[in-house]
Formats: sequence, structure tokens, C-alpha cells
Amino acid sequence: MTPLDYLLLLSLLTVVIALVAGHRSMGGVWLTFTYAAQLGGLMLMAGLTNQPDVITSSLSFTILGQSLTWRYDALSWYFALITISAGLLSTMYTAGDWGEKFRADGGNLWLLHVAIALNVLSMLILLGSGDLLTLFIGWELVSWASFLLMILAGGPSIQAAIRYITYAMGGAMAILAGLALIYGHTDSFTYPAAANILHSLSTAHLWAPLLLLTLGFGVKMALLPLHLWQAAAYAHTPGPGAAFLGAISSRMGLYALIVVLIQLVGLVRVIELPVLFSFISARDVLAWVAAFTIIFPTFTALRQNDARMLLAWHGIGQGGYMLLGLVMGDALGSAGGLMHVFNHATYQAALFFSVAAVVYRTGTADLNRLGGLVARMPLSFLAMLVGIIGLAGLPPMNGFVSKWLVYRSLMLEGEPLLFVAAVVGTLGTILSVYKLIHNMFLGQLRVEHENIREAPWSMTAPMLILSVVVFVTGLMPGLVLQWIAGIQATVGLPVIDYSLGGLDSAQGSLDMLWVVGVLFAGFGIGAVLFYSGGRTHRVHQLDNYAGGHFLSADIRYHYSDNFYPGLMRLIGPLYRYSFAWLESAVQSGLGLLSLSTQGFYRRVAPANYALVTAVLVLLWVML
Amino acid sequence: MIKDIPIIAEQAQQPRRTNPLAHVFDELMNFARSRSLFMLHYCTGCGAIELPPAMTSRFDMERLGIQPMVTPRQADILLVTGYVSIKTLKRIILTYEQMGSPKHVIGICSCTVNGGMYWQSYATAKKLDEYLPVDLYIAGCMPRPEAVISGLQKLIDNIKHGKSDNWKDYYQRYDHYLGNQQHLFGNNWQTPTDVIGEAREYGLFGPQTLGQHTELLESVQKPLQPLEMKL
Amino acid sequence: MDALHILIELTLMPLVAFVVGLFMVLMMRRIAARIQRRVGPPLLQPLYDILKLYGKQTQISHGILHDIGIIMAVGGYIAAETMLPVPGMNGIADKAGLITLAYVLMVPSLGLALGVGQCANPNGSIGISRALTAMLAYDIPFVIVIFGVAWQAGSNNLVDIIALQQVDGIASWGIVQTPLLAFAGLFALHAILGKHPFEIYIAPAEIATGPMVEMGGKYLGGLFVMQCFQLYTAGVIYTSLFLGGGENWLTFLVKSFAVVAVPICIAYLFPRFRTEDVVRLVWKWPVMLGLIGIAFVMN
Amino acid sequence: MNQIVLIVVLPLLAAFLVPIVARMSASLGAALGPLVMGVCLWITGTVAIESAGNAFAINIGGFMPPLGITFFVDRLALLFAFLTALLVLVLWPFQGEHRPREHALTLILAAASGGLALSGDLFNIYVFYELVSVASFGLVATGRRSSAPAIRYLILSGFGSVLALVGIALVYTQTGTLNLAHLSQLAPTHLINPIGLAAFALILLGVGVKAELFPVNTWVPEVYATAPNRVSALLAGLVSKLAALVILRLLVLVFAQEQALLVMLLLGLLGVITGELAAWRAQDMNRMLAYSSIGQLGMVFVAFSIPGETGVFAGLAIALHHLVVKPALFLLAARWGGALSGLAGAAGGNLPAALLFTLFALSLVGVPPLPGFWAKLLLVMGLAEQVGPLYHFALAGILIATVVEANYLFRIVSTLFHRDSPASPAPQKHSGGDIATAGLFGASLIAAVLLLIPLSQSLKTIAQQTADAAAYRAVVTLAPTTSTLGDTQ
Repeated sequence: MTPLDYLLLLSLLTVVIALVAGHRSMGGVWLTFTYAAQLGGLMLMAGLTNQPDVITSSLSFTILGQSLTWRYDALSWYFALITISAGLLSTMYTAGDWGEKFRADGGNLWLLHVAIALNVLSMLILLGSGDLLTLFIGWELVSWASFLLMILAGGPSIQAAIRYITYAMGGAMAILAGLALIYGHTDSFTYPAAANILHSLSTAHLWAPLLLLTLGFGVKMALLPLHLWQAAAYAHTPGPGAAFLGAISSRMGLYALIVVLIQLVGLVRVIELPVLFSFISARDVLAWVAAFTIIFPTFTALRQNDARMLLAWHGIGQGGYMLLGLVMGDALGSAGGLMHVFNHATYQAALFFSVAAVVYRTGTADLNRLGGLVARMPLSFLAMLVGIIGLAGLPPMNGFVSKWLVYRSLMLEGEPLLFVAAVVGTLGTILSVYKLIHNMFLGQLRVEHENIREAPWSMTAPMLILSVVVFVTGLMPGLVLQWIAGIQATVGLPVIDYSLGGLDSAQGSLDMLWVVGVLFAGFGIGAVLFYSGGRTHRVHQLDNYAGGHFLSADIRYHYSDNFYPGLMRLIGPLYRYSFAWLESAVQSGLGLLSLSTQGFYRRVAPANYALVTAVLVLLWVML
Repeated sequence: MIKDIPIIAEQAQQPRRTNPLAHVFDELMNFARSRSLFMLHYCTGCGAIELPPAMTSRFDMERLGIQPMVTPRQADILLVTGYVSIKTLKRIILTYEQMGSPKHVIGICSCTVNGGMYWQSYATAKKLDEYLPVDLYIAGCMPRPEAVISGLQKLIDNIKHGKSDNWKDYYQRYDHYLGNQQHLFGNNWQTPTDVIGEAREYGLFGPQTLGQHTELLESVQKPLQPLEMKL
Repeated sequence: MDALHILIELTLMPLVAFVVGLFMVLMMRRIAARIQRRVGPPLLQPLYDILKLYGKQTQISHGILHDIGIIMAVGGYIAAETMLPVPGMNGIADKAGLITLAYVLMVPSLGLALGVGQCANPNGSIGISRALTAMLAYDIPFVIVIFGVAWQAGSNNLVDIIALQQVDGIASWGIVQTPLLAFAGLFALHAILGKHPFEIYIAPAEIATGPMVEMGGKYLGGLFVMQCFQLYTAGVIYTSLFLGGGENWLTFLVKSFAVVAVPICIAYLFPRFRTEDVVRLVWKWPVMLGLIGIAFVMN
Repeated sequence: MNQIVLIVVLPLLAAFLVPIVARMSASLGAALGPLVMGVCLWITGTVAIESAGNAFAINIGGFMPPLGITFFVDRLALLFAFLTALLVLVLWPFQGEHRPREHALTLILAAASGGLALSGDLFNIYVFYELVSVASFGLVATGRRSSAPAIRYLILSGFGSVLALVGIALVYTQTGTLNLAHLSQLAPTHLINPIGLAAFALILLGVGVKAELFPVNTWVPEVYATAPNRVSALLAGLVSKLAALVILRLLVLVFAQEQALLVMLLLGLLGVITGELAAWRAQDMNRMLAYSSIGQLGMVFVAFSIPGETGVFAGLAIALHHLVVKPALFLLAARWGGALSGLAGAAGGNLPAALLFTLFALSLVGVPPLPGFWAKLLLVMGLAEQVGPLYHFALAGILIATVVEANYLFRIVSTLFHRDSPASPAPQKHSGGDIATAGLFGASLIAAVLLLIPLSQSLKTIAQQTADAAAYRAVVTLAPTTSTLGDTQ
């Protein structure tokens, strides 16, 4: 029994407990403890982050002549850490009042617990895959586990989940095709064999498997133009489920892409691989896909009027930063991309938790039906504030550090357009997160929300924990960067030269301890200046200058709808329906084909062409 | 003509300051106040037409430190430039109460003094100082920019010497002003600003702050409580 | 560099920035007055304004965030000033490069936006919406310029960039080496300052100064302080990027004031653009020039 | 070991006895059929154990091949004989109703199916095939709404039989023999020519009617939609597989040529694509399952078109998987007829059925670690090993079809579990027997997951034995009076 076995067994145990006790009122608490135990199990393997080592599982099969093995290295460890933590916090969130209310509203709490436990288990299995076949199996398990999580809410989530599973199956089949191509060359699914053959393939032959695998794994990452499924699917999942999915689920695609692009093909090869009949390389293609994945979903998020949809769209956009950093291939960029996985998980979960808390209290996430909640739900507000600063990538939160690394890498690599694209994404994010926090927490408090209270501790505690993590890892990015350095050493990337406060190397220096210190010193001075002024008198929100107009509580004057009209008039038409159009074109094309094939089975007199065929065959024989 | 309203505010019962530097500081603040006046010109009537020349190149208020501002929160002076109908007066009071003190009201044109040519009108408030503590009237129909500038300079002098404290009167005799307002607007008259609360908070409470009219106000509708954060 | 030394620098730099900023505000108002054939405010007018606002007796707050917004707006700039090297003082410029600076400069805006949001005034929210859109517009040429300069200098550290430009006088200045970038930067700078024709988000007559609508007393005073810092920051960044920074205090101040004077001289000649026109304009010309500039730099 | 013949004889005998017995005692008549099938099951089991996996041939009546009737018994034949008996037993139609005629038809079907599995010469295959056809017409026609589809099926099947007969005649004119082993000897010299290919094409089209091969499968949706569900289950689960088995035998032994494989590949691929696409827009569950069945059989043919043991292995895996899954799905569909939208929230009324449906759907789509995945993986691996764009094209087609399949199957799953409006009437409940039977299939699917490694190994052995034409010849030609007819021609 290796530590990995313990971990997987613990995870399996969690599923079993969820199955047995998921419907009990204490079930969530027990599950929280088992997730904590999983985290403990993972910590047994913490040594992985320091040296490029591998812990194999004693679980292995030989089937159809292929051996299936599972093992963990620093990369798996890092992703597993995020996965289990996301599961832990989501379950913690569910365990208390949220779950009670969910059940009271007719939700299936048992299934939610089971689904999250299954997701964690399947992700841990995927992360441990030791060959391409186990990778695919794990991949499918993860896909279907998230399908279960997405579909359990019913209502609008069903359409989204079906759309998801269609995309996911498309991706999985592309992966299978890619694996088949590799298998066709090697007759084996092991990583070394695949790496060997991918190294020896000619450019033209490398493209097919590379493209298929990237497309397939890219579906989960929701890379453009395969991104349409994600936002709705994540957003309609019940609160903590959405947080869990948003935090980690689509990052499995990144994990698999790292395995394929970096460990199997080798990033050097990708950087050199030319696109046929052009002067750009595969790396450029990937980078630009990543860049568009940043821009378009981010600006789509700007248009959303549902808080969860807005966050989910951002989840897609932030995935672009991870890939963009990663394909730059240097120490800074890949560190930024990898670190962003952690950072994104932390703030995204905090944001979803906060939104779920608001939904818990007010019953809606519609950005046009909220406002002013900061006075009633200050802790949720705080979590959201920390979260959005992280999401927007501003100092002093951790999102800034990872984005900084990506920017710096783009500068060093001499990619001005990609750099601008990344910044455009960040600015778009700032715009839309301001809309989010403004429409929910700032502005006018509605009359019907006058008497709501802060969410209970079982809900605020996880989001505050996450907020602290977001801040602390922003202050001391070295805490995360040490894991990243371990991964870089393991997968064969250049290793980042980090320090506790960031990095101090020839490629650039960033010391978040100083930056944050100075920033807070500045805030301190600002506060001293401010409070040395006269004493303040708190006024009611209706005591507001409205051109001499008398405001009353029944007037809705919160500016929420169509929040950026100027910008929308300008760039709205550019991206409004373009990708949806693509999807519906495929759909209606398929529908047409489907109808015509049905027509074949329904209308054409079958006897006639059987006869015709026979006659033709006979004629052929005669001649 | 510039009519200087006598100081009617009673000195609040503040402990005597023994620190000489505090005196210097007060002088400095008064000076800064007098040299930096942001005005909100509430253009109720024809007098407003005389303000742009006062602001622009010919007379240039800015050299006196006077700037136009557009919201009461930022403003120090409320310029009421002409006749005040009852409907307008409500807005003027609302706007006035939203200004941060020290704040000053200047009535421009005869209409603000006694109703002027509208003195017979049923819809016009005749004396502005019945409803708001006016610091200064600049009479005339209409006063020319020179008169406006001159009036403002008078105000500056008053402020510099700490003599323009009429705004305190509004707090200290709120019942009086509120009574006049209620007389005009009816018994359910209410502004969103919690004048009594402010008076309490800043120690501007006077013997006549509360009275029968404020009782009536509180009986009609409780003042809006600010939205405190709740945990 | 010992701790005391850096502490002194960190204290002095914002202070200098504030004082210089006060005079820049004065210069701005004086230039505006002169263009309009007025006399303009007296020497200490900006100081009087700030003193008066801080000394207001009643201060209206819409909640804790309203206060925090102002604190963040002022504090963010105070922090940013320590990342801008001035002659003889580098502060923490070498610990936080240009990108960090650019992003720290967004903190005050976000803080202010939060404070305005808490006020629950629709005019304020509209103003913020417009201001953020404008930020989206002008930050793009700004980062293009940053990229170009950093690539040219081979470093994203302002200290290095300044040192490189001071190697041989005017010939090594950024404005001579990379004139297109310098022009794009000036354009972006103008938009960053938010003066005409880019002041749709203030729009006093329509949305009652937008973000500032509920700001009175020390809140407005904080914003006035912020304006000082903003003008100073804009001037110094541009000076450091394109005009070789300051060899000594004299040239430093001359250059900084000159930089700020240019957009202000232009500004009062214009009416204002609509939001989408701001975006359209800024995404077209300075971005194009900046990209061409980068193309020159990178070859 | 010769008692294996009984699995053909006994049901046939019982089929004639059933009406008579039923007149004497209704309950005895009803019990006779299952009893016989049980006996057949037992016989097949014992033979399988006795033979220990070695192939052997039985010459009925002692006539030596190529003249006599030869039964060839290898692992594959035994497997299918066993599955025939098992499936007929499990899917015994008209439970609880005393309908001796239908019982007799089912027994005939069972007998003929056993015969198809065991037959070692082309003519017997044809005879048993016809017997299967007759029995299935009768069964199909028992449905209340199925007279028109049954006629359509009859006409098409009749055409098919004629074509197959012409094909067999062509083969006979070329070689002068119909014994598969003998044909297998002669094929390289006599049948590797256009006429041989034509014969193959004709037989393929003929047998393909039952095997749901692409252009001659137009009867499938209507028949499956209107026939009693247990009959549909038998047809889709069993009969189609036996027809495929015949094609496999012919392909391995007689027509092992490239063009034949190519034809199989193309027709199979077309079946996959048209089937799955048509299923995508199907309006009721039976038709959808029928279309899906066409697609699955298409995959079997694509797999068979891969030369060598790999193809057989993959094809058998898919066929067996389909044999387990599809009958169960038809059973579940029994009370879920009508428009698909009417199924909203059906899981509320019958949770086990909905869960089983989900399980089968997952396996059909190929979700690891369910057996469907491994079957599909075998096919993918087999196709990947082949060179040539056509195989890769087929791979792409199959994978795309899988996506389509996932979409429509899970649309139904989600419909089952979620009701849009509470007003819609809940569908009927399933009969206990249907659920139990489907549960049995589900349990075997789960068991297959647990026993994946031994199962895959034994299936591989079967595939090896099946793909080995030389061994087949060796077994049959062991008979002393090996004819030299081929040489005399």
C-alpha cells in the first residue's frame, strides 16, 4: 500500500459515506471530515513537490493487452490539492444551513453530496493516470461525474447539462481518435512509447494527433470556439456545486493538456511545429486560441445579468490565461499559468460561495433585482470584494501575481499583441466584476431586502477562509510558487527562480511583500488623513442628490441594467451571436441530415432498391 | 443693494479653548474657507442670467476662489437667483439640507427678499429667510454681476471674520423653520435629511431645535435611519 | 540601503508628489483660465480648497465603504508614488516594475468606484460605468507603450529605463528613439487625465460630476488630493518613459510640468466625446501608432 | 457431445407439441417452452464443459462432408447457442398469457437460431435462416399495430432470401460444394474473382436483411416500433447477431478478400451514420432504439471488416454488448411508448427502470469502465492499426456517431428524471417481469465490469479460434472420406 492507495481509498470511502449518509442532516459534517482526511492523505505525499519523483499506486490492471497504471507526481499533487480543497470547502458550505434550505426547497441533497464526492474521486483518478488509456478513462469518469453534478438541479440546468455532455463526448471522441492515431503507430498506450513516437513523427503526421488531443482536452477547458457549453452548465449547478466546478473542473483539461503538450510532445516541439502553408507555429495558434478565449468570454461575461453566469463566463476567460502562460514555455509564463490554476480556484470558489449566499438569502442572482446588500451581508461582500480583486488581477490579491508572471513572460518573449490581448481581458474583467459587486452589494438596498441577515457561519466560514488564502498567497506568492517550481522540474519546464514575495531574477523582479506593504501603508496614511478630517454623519440611502428630486423607497433608482451602454453600442455587435451561430449551424445541419436519413428509412420503398441493387450486381457479374 | 442679515445664531455652549494654537488653526480654517467657496447656483429665476458673466472672463469669480459646483454635497453657497415658487422651495430646502455645513445661502434678486413682482402670487414664497437661514441678500431686479461679486466679497469678509454662522441657526431653531415649511407645504412635509440627528451628532442642538413642529414631523413619519451594517 | 533610508524615501516621495501635484493643479487651472482670458485662481488656491473641504463641519457618509473608497483612492496613489523614481530617490521602483505600477494605479480607481457604488446615487454609478469604459479605452495604448518601452530598454524596471535614457543626453531619450510610442503615450496620457474631450464620466451638467456626486467635505478633499497625485503620476511616468527622467530636481520638475501642460493646453479647446467615441478614438489612433511604434522597436 | 444436436431438435419438436399439449393442459403448454429452453441451456452448458474449448464437427446421419449436414461446434458456435437458449428463456414472450401459437413460433425461432449458430454448410444456413424468417414474421405480426410493417418486413426479407439464394447458387456454380470447410479450401482458387465477390455481395444483402445491414434495413424502425417489445428485443438482440454470425463465418472462411472487407466497411459505416443520425431526431423510444440498433450493428460490420483476429474480437465484443443492452432497453421501452416528451418525469413513477435505462445508455455510449467502452475501444484500436484513409474515415464516422448517440440518449435520460410541468400525466408503470429481466441484464453488465479481465481473455480466445480458418478446415476435414470433388472439377 502506497500513500496514493490510501488517498484513493479515502476518496472512495468518501463516496461510500456520501451514498450511505448523504441524506442525513449530519452527513455533510462527516463528509467534511473525510475530505479533510483526504487532504491529510495528500499531505503524506507532500514530498513530491520537492523532487521530481513519482508515487505509484499498487492498483493496476492488464486488460486487452494494455496495462493500466496510476501514479502521482508533483503536477498531479498540485491539481489534487486544489481538487480536494474545493471538495472540502464546498461540502463544508453545503453541510450547514445551505443544505437544509436546498433540501427544503426540494433539492436532492444526497445526490449533491454523492456527485461532489464522485467528482473528487474521478478527478483524483484522472490526475493519477499513468498512461494514455487511464488518462482517457479518468477523463470520461470526470466528464460524467460533472454531468451528474450539473444535471441534478433540474430546470434550466438540464439543457445546459445535455449541451455539456454533447460537447464533452465530442471532445472525448476527439481524444479517442487522437489516442487511436498514436496507438496505430505504437501499439501501446504508455507515456514513454507515445512520447517516443510523437518525437519521431514528421510535422504533417504530428499535427493530426496533436490537433485532436488539444481539441478534445480543450473542450473541457472551454477553449474557443468550444466554449459555449460551459457558462450555463456551471452557473445552473446548485451553489456549492457551481463553486466546485468553477474552481477545478475545467482545469482538468489543462492538466491533460500539460501531459500532452509538455510531457509527451514537448513544448519545444510545439514551439517549432510550423502550421502548414503559413509562417506561424503551433505555439502561436495555441496562444491565440488562448488569447481569444480570454477576450470573448470575458466580454460576454460583461453582458450577463445573472451573477452566476457572469462568474462562469469569467471562468472560461481565466482559463485562457493559464493556457497562454503555459504555451509561452518559459519559466515565468508557465509558472504564471500553473499558479493561476490555484489562484483561480481560490477566488472563483469564494465568489461563487458569496453569490450562493446572496441567493440563499434573497432567492435570486439576477443582477437587476439586487443591490445595496453590503449593509446586510458584509461578510459575503468582503469575500466577494477579495474575490473580484483576485479575479480582476489587481494587487494585492493572488490573481495579480499569476497574471503578472504571464504578462512578464509575454513581454520577454516579445509578443506585443498577445500582451495587449491579455491586458484587454484584464480590463474587461475589471469592468464586469465591478458590475457584479455594484449591482449586488452596492447601490440601493431594495425594500424587500431591508430585513435580511448575513448568511450563517457555515457559509461565511468557507468563503472567508478562501479570502484569506487569496490574500495570503497574494502577499506571499512564494508559498504557491514552491509547488510550481516542483512541477516545472517534474514535467521538464525551465524552473522559476522564486522567493517568498514573488521572484527576484534576471527576467524581472516582483516583491509582493513590498508592494502589498507599501499599498497598505498607503491605505494607512490615507485612513489617517481621512479620519483626521471632521466627524462623519451617516445618512440614509434616500438622502441622495437626485437633481432636487425627492427619493422614496418605492422608487428603483439603482443603476444596474445595461451597465456599460457606450461600450456595448460599440463592441456589442462584434461578438454577440457569432459562436452561437456556429453552434446552431452545426445543429441544424445535423438536424437536416437526421431528417433525410429518417426519410430514407421511412419513405423510400425498400424493396425497390434492394431489387435495383440485385440487378446492378447481377449486371456487374455479367459484364 | 446688499442686505446684510444680522447674526442670529447663538453661540453653542462649547468649552472655552485654552490652546492658543487652536485659535490660530481656527483662523486658518476661516481664511481657507473664505478663499475657497464652491457655489451651487439654484437657477430659480431670471437672476441666473447674471451669473455667467460673473464667472467668465470679464469678472472671473475664480480669482476670489469661487467656483461653480453642481451638487449640494460639494457646495458651500446656495445661490437662489430669483422668485421661489412653493414647488421650487421644496427642492431648495432639500438641496440646502444636503449641503455640508458651514453653508451659506445667498438670495439674489428682490423676489427672494419679499416676493418682488410676484408678491401677490399665491404660488410664491415671499421671504426666503423664513424657510432657510439666509446669509445675504443681493437685491435688485436683477443685480448686475458687479453687485453679485460685491455681495460675494461681503460674504467672504464675513466668513473670514467668523461672522457668517447663520447655518447654525437652522439647526438651533429648526422648529421655527420647520414650522414655516409645514405652514406652506402641509403637515406631512418631510425631507430625507435627518436634521435633528445631525444637530445631535455635531453638538448644534439648541433650545429651539425641537418643538411642536418637530413633534408633528416625528408623528407623521419617523426620520429615515441610516443603513448600518448588520452582522 | 538600510531600512531607515528607505523609510525616509517612502515618506518623502508621496509628500513631494503631493506638493508638486498641488502646483500642477494650480498650473492646470491657471492655463484653463488663461485660455479663457481669465485671471485664474491665486497661488495657494488648491491648498485652500483642500483645507476647506477637510475642515467642513458636517460630513455626510453613506456607509463604511464610502469612507474606505476615499481611503483606497488616496492610499493607492500614495503607494504608487513610491514606485516612481525621482532624482535621488528610487523608493521601491526596483521591486515593482512597470506592470505592477500600472496595476497599482488601478487600485485607486477601483476603490473610488466602490465608494461611489455605496452612495447609491445613480449618477455616480453612471459616472463609474463611463469611467471604467474610458479606462478600458486608454489603458490599451498605455500598455502598448509600456510594452514598447520595456522591450526597447530590455527591462520593465523604471530605474533601468531612466538610466538607459540618461546615457547620452537627449539623443537617448525615448521621445527621440521611439517618437511614435511617445506620441501614443501622450495621447493615452491625455485620456488618463480625464480632461476634455475625455471627461464624459464627469459631465457636470448631465450627471452632476458622476462619481463625485455624493462626495462632499473631506471626501471631496480626498479626491482633490488624489487629483494632485494623479497629475504628478502622469507627468512623472511620461517623463521617466520618454524624457529621460530627471537628471536633477530642476530638469525633473520642468519636464514633468511640461508634460502635464501639453494635454491641458489642448484640453480646454474641445467639447467632450461620447463614451463610445472615446473608445473608438483611443482604440484607433494611439493604438495604431503604438503598434507601429512597437514594430519599429522590435526590429 | 453429439447431444448438441438436440438444441435444434428439441425446440422444433416442442414447437409442434405445444399446441397439442396446450389443449390438454394450458399450464403445461405454457410451461413446455421454457422447460425445453432450459434443457437446451443445460445441454449447451455440458457440451461446452466437455469440449473444453476444442472445436469439433458433427456429421448428421453419418454422411461425411461435403455431402451431409455438418454441424460445426466451436467456442463461438457454443457461445451463440448458449446465448440463444438463454435469451429466448429470459425474453420468453407473452408471459402470463396462454398463446400456444406464439409459443410454438418462439420455439421454432430458438431452434432455427441454434441451427444457424451450429451449421457448417451454406445450404443449411439458408434453410435455418428461412426458418428464422418465418418464425419472426409470425412473431412480429402478433403486434396489434404491426400488420403493415410486418408485410414490409416480409417483402424485404423475401427479396433478401432470393438474393441470398442466388448468391449461394453462384457459389455453388463456381465451386460445386456448399460445405464451409470445403469452400474455405476452394475459395482462394475459385472465389477470388468478381463472381465470388458478387456472390458475397448477394449473400451479404440477403442475410443482411436480418442483420440490419445498411441498405436493406428499412424495415427495422417500423417493425421494432410496432412489434411486441419482447419480440423486438429478440429480433434486435438475438436474430440480428446470428445473421451477423453467418456473415462473419462467410467472411472468415470463404470470402476473405479485400474487396469483400471494403464492402463490409462501407455498408457498416453507412449503417452507423444513418442509424445514429436518424435516431437523433426520433420521436418515440422504440424507433429511437431501433435506429440505434442499426447503428450498433453497423459498428459490428465495421469491426468485421478489419482483417484478422482483431476485427473478430472487436466485432464480437460489440455484438455481445449490444446483445445484452438492446433487449433490456426494449423491455424498458415497453411502457414508455408514444412521444418522447410524454416521458417527462417518468423516473418518479419507476425509479429502477430509469436507473437501468441510464446504466444501459452509459454503456451504449461507451463510458468507462462499462463494457461498452471496452468494446468500442477494441474497435478503435483495431481501426487505428489499419493503414488506409478509409479506415481512419470509418474511425471518424464512428466517433462522431457516438457523440450523436450520447446526445439523444441523454436527452432521454434527462427527460426521464425531470418533469417540466407537473401537469403532464405520468407514463404507465412497468410490469414486474420486464423490470426484473432488464435488471438481470443490468446485473450481467455490472458483473461484466467486475469480470472484465477473464471475460476479455475468453472472448479473445473465441476470436482467435473463429478467425483461424485453417483450424476450421482441420476440424472438418478430419473426416476420413474427404471428398476430392473440388479437385475433379
